[in-house]
This record gives sequence, structure tokens and C-alpha cells, in this order.
Amino acid sequence: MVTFPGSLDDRDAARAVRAAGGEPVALWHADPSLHDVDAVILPGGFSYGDYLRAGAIARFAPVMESLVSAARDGLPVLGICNGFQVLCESHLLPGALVGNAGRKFVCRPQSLRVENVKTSWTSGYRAGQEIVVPIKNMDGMYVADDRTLDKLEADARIVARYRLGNPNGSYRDIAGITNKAGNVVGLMPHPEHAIDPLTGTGADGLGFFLSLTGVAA
Amino acid sequence: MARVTVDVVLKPEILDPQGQAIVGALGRLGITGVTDVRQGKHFELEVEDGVDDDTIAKLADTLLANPVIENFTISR
Amino acid sequence: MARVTVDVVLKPEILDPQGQAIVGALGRLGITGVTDVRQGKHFELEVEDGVDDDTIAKLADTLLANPVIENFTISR
Amino acid sequence: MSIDTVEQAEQTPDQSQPSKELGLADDEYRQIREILGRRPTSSELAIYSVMWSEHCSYKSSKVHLRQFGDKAPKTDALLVGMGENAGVVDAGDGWAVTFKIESHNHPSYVEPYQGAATGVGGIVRDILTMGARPVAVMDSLRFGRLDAPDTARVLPGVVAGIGGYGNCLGLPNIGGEVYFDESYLGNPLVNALCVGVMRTDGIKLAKADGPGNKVVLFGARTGGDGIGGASVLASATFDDAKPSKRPSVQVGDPFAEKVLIECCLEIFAADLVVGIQDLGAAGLSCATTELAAAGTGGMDVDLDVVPLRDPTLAPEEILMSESQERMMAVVTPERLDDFLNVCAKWDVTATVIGTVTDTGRLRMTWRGETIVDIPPRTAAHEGPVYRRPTERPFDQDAIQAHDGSSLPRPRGGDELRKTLLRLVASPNLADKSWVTDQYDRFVLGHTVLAQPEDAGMIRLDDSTPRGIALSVDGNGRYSKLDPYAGAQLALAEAYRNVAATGARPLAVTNCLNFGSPEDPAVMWQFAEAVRGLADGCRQLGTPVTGGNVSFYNQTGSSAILPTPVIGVLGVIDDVAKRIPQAFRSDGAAIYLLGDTRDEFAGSEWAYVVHGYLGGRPPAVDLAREQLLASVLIDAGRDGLLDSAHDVSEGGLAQALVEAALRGDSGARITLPEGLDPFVALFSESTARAVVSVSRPHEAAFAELCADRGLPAARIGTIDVLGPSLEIDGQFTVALRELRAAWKGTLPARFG
Ligand SMILES: Nc1ncnc2c1ncn2[C@@H]1O[C@H](COP(=O)(O)OP(=O)(O)O)[C@@H](O)[C@H]1O
Ligand SMILES: [Mg+2]
Repeated sequence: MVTFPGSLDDRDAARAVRAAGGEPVALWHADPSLHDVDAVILPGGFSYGDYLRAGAIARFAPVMESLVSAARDGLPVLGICNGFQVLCESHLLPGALVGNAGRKFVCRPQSLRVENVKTSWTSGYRAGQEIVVPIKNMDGMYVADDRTLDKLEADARIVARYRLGNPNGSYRDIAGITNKAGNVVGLMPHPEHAIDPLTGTGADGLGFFLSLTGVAA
Repeated sequence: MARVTVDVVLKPEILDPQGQAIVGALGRLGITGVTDVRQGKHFELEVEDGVDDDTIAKLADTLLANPVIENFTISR
Repeated sequence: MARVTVDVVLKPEILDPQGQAIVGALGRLGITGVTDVRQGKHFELEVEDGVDDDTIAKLADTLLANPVIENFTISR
Repeated sequence: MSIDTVEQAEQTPDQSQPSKELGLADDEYRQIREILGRRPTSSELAIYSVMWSEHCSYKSSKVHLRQFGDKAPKTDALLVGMGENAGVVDAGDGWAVTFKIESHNHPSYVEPYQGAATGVGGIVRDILTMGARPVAVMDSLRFGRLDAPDTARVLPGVVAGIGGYGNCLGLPNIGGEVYFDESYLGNPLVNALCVGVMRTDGIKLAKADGPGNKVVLFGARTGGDGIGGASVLASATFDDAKPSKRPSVQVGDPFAEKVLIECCLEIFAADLVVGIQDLGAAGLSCATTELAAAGTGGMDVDLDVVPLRDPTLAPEEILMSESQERMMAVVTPERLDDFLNVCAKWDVTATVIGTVTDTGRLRMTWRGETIVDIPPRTAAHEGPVYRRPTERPFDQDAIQAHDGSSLPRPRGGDELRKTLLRLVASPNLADKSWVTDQYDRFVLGHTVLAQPEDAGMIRLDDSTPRGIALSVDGNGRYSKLDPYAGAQLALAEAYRNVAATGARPLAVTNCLNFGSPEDPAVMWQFAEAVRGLADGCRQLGTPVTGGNVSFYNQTGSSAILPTPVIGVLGVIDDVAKRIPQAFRSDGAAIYLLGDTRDEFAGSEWAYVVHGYLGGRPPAVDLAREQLLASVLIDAGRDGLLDSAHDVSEGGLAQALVEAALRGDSGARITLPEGLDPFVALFSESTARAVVSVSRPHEAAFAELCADRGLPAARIGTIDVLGPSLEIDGQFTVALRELRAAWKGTLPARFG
């Protein structure tokens, strides 16, 4: 679990990992060591205030250098919201995330369809499974050129799409994508806020974390 | 048709957190020699030929910039 | 010391809701003749004299702009 | 640049000084000269002018606010009472909770986004200063009419600012209010609340103790933000302000604040400070004088070392600057290195600017010269106190006499149905998710209830099921009709809202938004509201723990509706036992608790349908409120209730619509016998709630109400799959139609 200055959902993501039977380990942006963890989550938030562009400054943190090369070697990495933005800025994932089409911060329960269940983070879902998790972002519109988008679709690298309304104008309703190997996943919605009906929108999000601990176990 | 650009910058006395954050990141990038950064907005307008600078100024003053905290410049 | 400006604009194929919203508001303001608006970012850098355009270009390419979606221009 | 030193002040006693321009009355200026035995230096004048401003000194309100202490109910729930940055409440099991509400009205009119954003930033620092981790925010907002052009400028900016700052801090927004009334058009109200959690042994106080201890300024650099803001902004209407007195806008940096919060929490955890104070209005002037006054009594400060964003600032400006995201700590020399190391870890600029002394004097130097030498108490606590004249407004009797009882009322099912659809779509009753969807309510993972529930509720920590519930309420129209009752009605509603979630109300914070205290009619409203609140709190057993006064809320000579906004905090032992608002259990019985009378003065119906305000507001019955609360809390604890929703503005009809839409459940209602259907549906009688009870619990619930003597009328049943709300013998309206009317209003205006 990486904490950048301005990370916000790091405690939530750690709680979700714990709920899935994993052991969260805190990583610090200024410490290049990954401390031999089995997987890394880049949590949501506003790293460096989202100044300049969301994720643009976090990308240069010392921990990111190690993370980028470990990810290329297959380490499972999940970027949630701001983490997704960091992954795009670091070019671990194609495309970019820009200001919502509605030009407002959007926070609401969001229905998704999970499309690729072969990644490290989605193997616990059924293909086509419909789940509800919160969305909350300012810069959540996924954009890329048509070639990239076509390629993502052709390679089945779209992990999840919005259904029943696109909250932020993302091209082709994209809510999350993965890299070719399926170990790196970027997700705009927040599964860590859907692990307990008491405090979230339900428990539909736990599957992302269970997918991982299932694999690691 | 003409292209007009309007640049909007924070007044000098107003805090610019974004610019500060960028200056902070430069060190980590290994870039030296840049001592200050201020971030503003850049608009590119397509306007019909009859539209004069007064109209653009009105537009800038009401819509593009917030005159309480920002200044703007128009260039063609 | 010199002042260098870097303007960053979205590539034409990327949607610009902010610019669209401004076009939409023009009518209400009674301003006609502005047919399109695109919003970008404007940076004003204070740089020491030795800093050349290559360094600025590197800075713009890696930090100020995201080449996946944006283009930039440098002017002194 | 010439510096005005203490030495010079002694040598040039007759030099004229701009005391008036700084907002000081002649008497006040004379008083400063008396205290010092000479004329003040310009820096001293800067300090006194901001510290003695209405905003910082409470000079017009103090004599009234005393009642909150004098009439305070006996309670062991208070760990820290009024007078500190925020009160602290004992939440049980070693947990302490601190909360406070504060206004940022004028800045939000000038620059809505930044004004509202820095309002959130300021109150969050107040809570942090107590040693607590800020865990949630709320916002109480009032604007001009929804269709007024300027509302389209102010509201979206304010909402984006509150969201922009709070979201970036990672604080869930768990509730608030949005009201529209023409009186707020030129003077919107932006009141922000923050709540924080800590262990009881972690409470920090704002005092500079221990001679030789170091005074550290940390956080953002000091710039020219809002210079004169504290004084000028808060003590003159914009119409009076000369251009030169216009406040410059403060810009917030939520990222800097987020880092500052984490940095402070790490500092608290390692126990590295003796005392701590945030820098808010009046910046360094306030922090240094208050810290010194509350501690050993003296402090030496070197202003030259204050890190500046704008190097051209003069010492007077440094002292008055309201730059955001700054804190001041008192640290022992032994702990100083550790302290500075934590700051370095978080990239927070920290500078030792002074030392605690036992001289009883606050001394400041600049370029080697002494420019300030004052007894700090005289600036911080011993400012002027005014007993301003009060006078019942000449038209108050007339307003109360014209009670609107002759206003035409809807008759028959068809008219009632139309009235209902019109009311649910009216700006004050319509769905507010256009606003609240811009706020993160999930972050931190402890939010159990948030908008649109009756109160926000959060769990205190992962390690405990214990939680707190909070509600903020106010009703300017009721307060206009009767400010004494209006304050109590706001208190009663917040209290009821908290109880409706199953939490036990414990303590109160308040933000008193009024016009000019120099207007005797406004001062009367203020005095009445304070008296009403103090009496109400005593009766309910919920002490006032702190708050904020905002005067001069007016456009020209017309004041806003008198608007006391009251926040109530409650505690619940197990958040899993919370009572939600939604109808959700098929076949469950719906009960209306409490008595309904013909009360329409100040109601939404009178306002929306007739544009009318007159009469006496609904009767206050605090004993009944306590009874209702006790039934809700006990029934909730025993698991008897499926849902509860308080009845307030818009009456029973609005409560039923909200509960039905929230649960997407239909309901069949039979209005109580003997009540006129219009009165039953739309009266705003207090001390009422709508609850639903599933069959197996009905007998026990009915018995509980009977035992306690709480009227409970069984008025219908829930039909979860039913597509409509049916009022037997009157009308049926589809949920779809209700939802469209209720949800459409704000998006239609703001997009
Ligand atoms: N309406 C009020 N009711 C009770 N206490 C109040 C009220 N207004 C202000 N206070 C108290 O007076 C003190 C000073 O208030 P304020 O100046 O707002 O605090 P700060 O200096 O932190 O901004 C605080 O303890 C505050 O709680
Ligand atoms: Mg304070």
C-alpha cells in the first residue's frame, strides 16, 4: 500500500486487504524499497493535490521507479482512482484520465460490468458480472486515441465498464483497464469502499482483493 | 476566421499552490535553473472576423477569468 | 534571469468539456461570433540564463504536458 | 522603508495613526494608549485592531454568550468546555470527540470557490488544534432565491469549493443544509462544521507554557492574503468599504493542509508539543497573543525569520496576514529536533520564530529593533466589551399578528396532490444530491450514515462499534417570526435528527448569523436567539461547547433573516444499530409519533404557495422532544425500528415522500382520524417522527410508546414493490412522478 503525500484512501484499501485475508504493508513514497511485498496497491486520493494533472507529480516519487520495473516483471499492481491516474502517467497503462465531462466532482454508487476476469485482480468475478461500487473523482474521464481504444477492446484489456449511465464521460464507458500481462490493473471506481454494507455501497468490491489473496495463497 | 488566445494568470499576490508543487517536483526530476513556476489558463478561441478585442475582453472578464484573483492578456 | 512561457493544449481529438461549457455560456452572455473555445494550461517559468530550450522542452514533455493527450509550445 | 519602533512611539506621542481606518473606535484607540502608556507602534496597532475586531473579540456578543456557561446543564460529558478552539465531548471508552461550526459568509460572496474552500480549511485546523484527527465535515449553506441570477454564480462555486477542499483532505462530508431565501442574495451563508476524534488523554490546549520553550511557526509561508480581512471583512458591510478596504481573497491549498494534518498527528502521537494553535483570522497576531496569554505570559518573537511568500511584506502586514495552512507550536528545546524532523519528513516548512518568557510581555523585533511590546492578555482577552442597545423591531407584533390563517388552503384529493408535487419540487424541499454528489462521503471507511439521512453518523475507529451522529439545522423564517423560539426550533430539530438515527444527543455547537449589531432591532434578535438557545440547551441537558458569531450579514441596510444554525452531536454504542430513513420492509407498519396541530406560520407551504411569512412559528415542546428522542433511541437499541425519519419542514407529507423514495418503496397511508387532511399532511408541528415497524415488533413498540405516554398513530403500511404513495380517500401519486419532481429542481437550474 503506497502512501504519497495527499493519498486519502490508503487506510481504506488496507482495510480491504485485511478483509480479504491479506496483510497490508505500508510503503512510503520517498522510500524506493518495495519491502518484498507480493502485490502493490496505489490508493485513491489527491497525491500532490492533483496539481498540474492528477498523478503527474506522484509519478516521480522514488518508490515509483522500483514499482515500474517490478510491474514490468509481473508484480500485481492495482491502481484505484488516483492510483489509476499514476499508472497512466507512468505509462504502465495506456491512455490518460482527464476532467469529468460534467466538470464536477462525482460521488455516487455506480453499476459496473466486469469484463475481463483473467487479471490478478478480477479472477474472483464471473465474466459479465454486474457489481455496484462507489465512484468518486474529479478527473475520471478515461481518454485515448481510437487506435489505442480499438486495441484495448481487441485484446480484451477492458477490465470493467460503466453501466446504467457513464458518470464521467469516459470513452467507451471504460471504468478500468489492464496491461497485456494482466498483472497491472487501473480502476476508476473504488472497490475498497464496497467491502461492508455498513460503511459502503455493499460488499461487491471485495472480489478485487479476494482475487489477489486467492492467487497469493 | 481568426484565432485569438487569452492567457489567464493569478495576480502576483495570490498564492499559486499548483506552481509551487511543480517547483517542488523539479528537484526530483533533476532539472535545475528553474526558480519559479506560475500556472495559469490558456484559451484558444476561434472568432469570426468582425469580433473586436473589446468583445474578447468582456468575454475574458466575465467568463474566462475571475477578476478578483486573476489577470488576463489577449493576443491575436 | 529570463521568463519562459509554456502553453499546453489538449490534442484536437481529445474532448474538452471545459471549452464546450464556455461556448455554451456565450449565448447567455449575448456574445456572438466566437465559434469555438479550447482550454489549456499556461505556465510562466523564471529560469536562469543558462537554461536552454532543450531543457525546457524536456521539462514540458515529462512534467508540464502529458504527451499522450497534450501538445505544448514554448516561447520566450 | 521606515519602521515604527517602540522607541519612536515613545518619542513621537502625537503622531497621527490610522486607527479609524483599521476599524478601531476613538475610545478603543484611547484605551490602547492607556494600556501601553504611550501611543502604539504601527505593528501594535495592527495587532490590537485585528484582535479587537468584532470577529476576534466578540465584543458585541460576549455579554450574551455568557448565558451558555451560566445556564449550562450539569453534565459529565464535557471534557473541555467553551473558550478553547473547540469543545471536547466524552464519547465513552476513552474516546473523545471535538466539533465546531464556523462561518465564512463574506469571503464566499466575493469569491465563492475560495471563500468556501478556506472556510473548510479553517474549521478543520481548529479541530486539529485540539489534538484530534479530523474525521468528517458538514456544511450549512444559504443562498438567494434559486432563480436569482447571482445564485447561479455563488452556489456552484461554494459547493465546488467545499467539495474541492474537503475531498482533497480526505474528509467525508456527512451532512448539511441548503436553503434559499431572497434575504441571502447579497449575503450568502456558508457555515462549515468539522468533527475530530482522539483518545481522552490526547487533548491539546492552546497555551505557551514554560520559559525557554521554543515557538515554532510551521506550514505554509506567509503572504499578503486577506490583509485586514479579520477586521475589515468582518466589521464593515461591502457597501461601506472603500476600495482600499476591500479584502483581498485568500486562496486555499488543500494539499498543504492535508500534509499539515498528517504532520501534526504524527507530532501529537510522539507527544512533541507543549501547546499548539492554528492561525486563522488575525493570523500571527492572534496566535502569538492567545498562546502567550494562556500560558506563562510572555513571548519574544523575531519577525525577521518568518518565512515569507512575498518578501516585500512589512511587519504590520505579516502580523495581519491571513495566509492559510499555518500552525504555531510551543516545543521544549529537548524535543525541538524531533519536531523539526517530523516536519521535514512531510516537507513542511518549520521555523523557530521565538521563545516563551515569563516577562508578561509579548515582544517582537524586526531588523533588530523592538516593534511590539505589549501585555498579551490585553489584546487577546481584555478587549472592549459592549452592551449594545436592543429594541424589539417595531413591526414584530404586526408580523406575529398576521398569522396567515386566512390564506386559501387546498381542498380535496386533487388539490392536495398538486400541492404535494409542488412542495416536493420547491427549492428548499427538493433533493439536494446535485450538491452532495460533489462531496466524498465514503473516504476513511467509517461513514455509516450521510446525506440524505437525518443525521450523519460515523464509527469512531476500526477497533470499536461506537459512533457519533451529527446534525446541523436552522430556520431563518421561524427565527424571524420569533428569534427565541427560532433558536430552540433549530436546536430541537437537530436534536430530533440525531435521535432519529438512534444516537443519544450530548452536546451543541452553534453559528449565529445575524445583521449589524449596531442596529438595535438586529441586536434584539441576537439576544433573543442566544437566550432561547441557552434555555433550550439547559432543558435538553445538552451543553453548548463552542461556536461562532457572524455579524454584519446584510445588503445595504437590510439584514438577512436572523439565522442561528445549531449543530447537535450524539453518541451511539453500536453503529450497526443505527436507524436508517428508508422504508424497506414489506408489510411493516408505519407510525406517526407525536401530535399534529394546525401550524402553518413560517411553513414551506405558506412560503412556496403564498410567498407569505407571518404569525408565530410552531410551538416548541422540549419535554416532548426528549420523550420522542428517548423512545427512538430505546426502540432503535432494541431493534424494534426498521426506519425512522423526523418530521419537519414540509410536514408529514414530505417525510413520507423522502422515506418512500429513499427505499424505493410504496406505501399506503390512512391519515389519522379527526384531522383535516391538509393539516395532517403539511403542518410543521414539532416533536414528531415517522417510523416503520415490522410485524413481529409491533406489539412491543406500541407498548413502549404507551408506557412512555408518547402518542403513536398507526397510519399505514409499506408496500415494497408498490409503485406509489397512496393517501387513502385523498389521492395516489406514483413514486416515479414524485421522484421526477423532487430530483429535477436543482439540475434544471444548474445543469
Ligand atoms: N456562538 C457561540 N457559542 C459558544 N461559544 C462561542 C460562540 N461563538 C464563539 N464561541 C467561542 O468563543 C471562542 C472563540 O471563538 P473563535 O474566535 O471563533 O475561535 P477561533 O479563535 O478558534 O477562531 C471559541 O471557544 C468559540 O467556541
Ligand atoms: Mg482557533
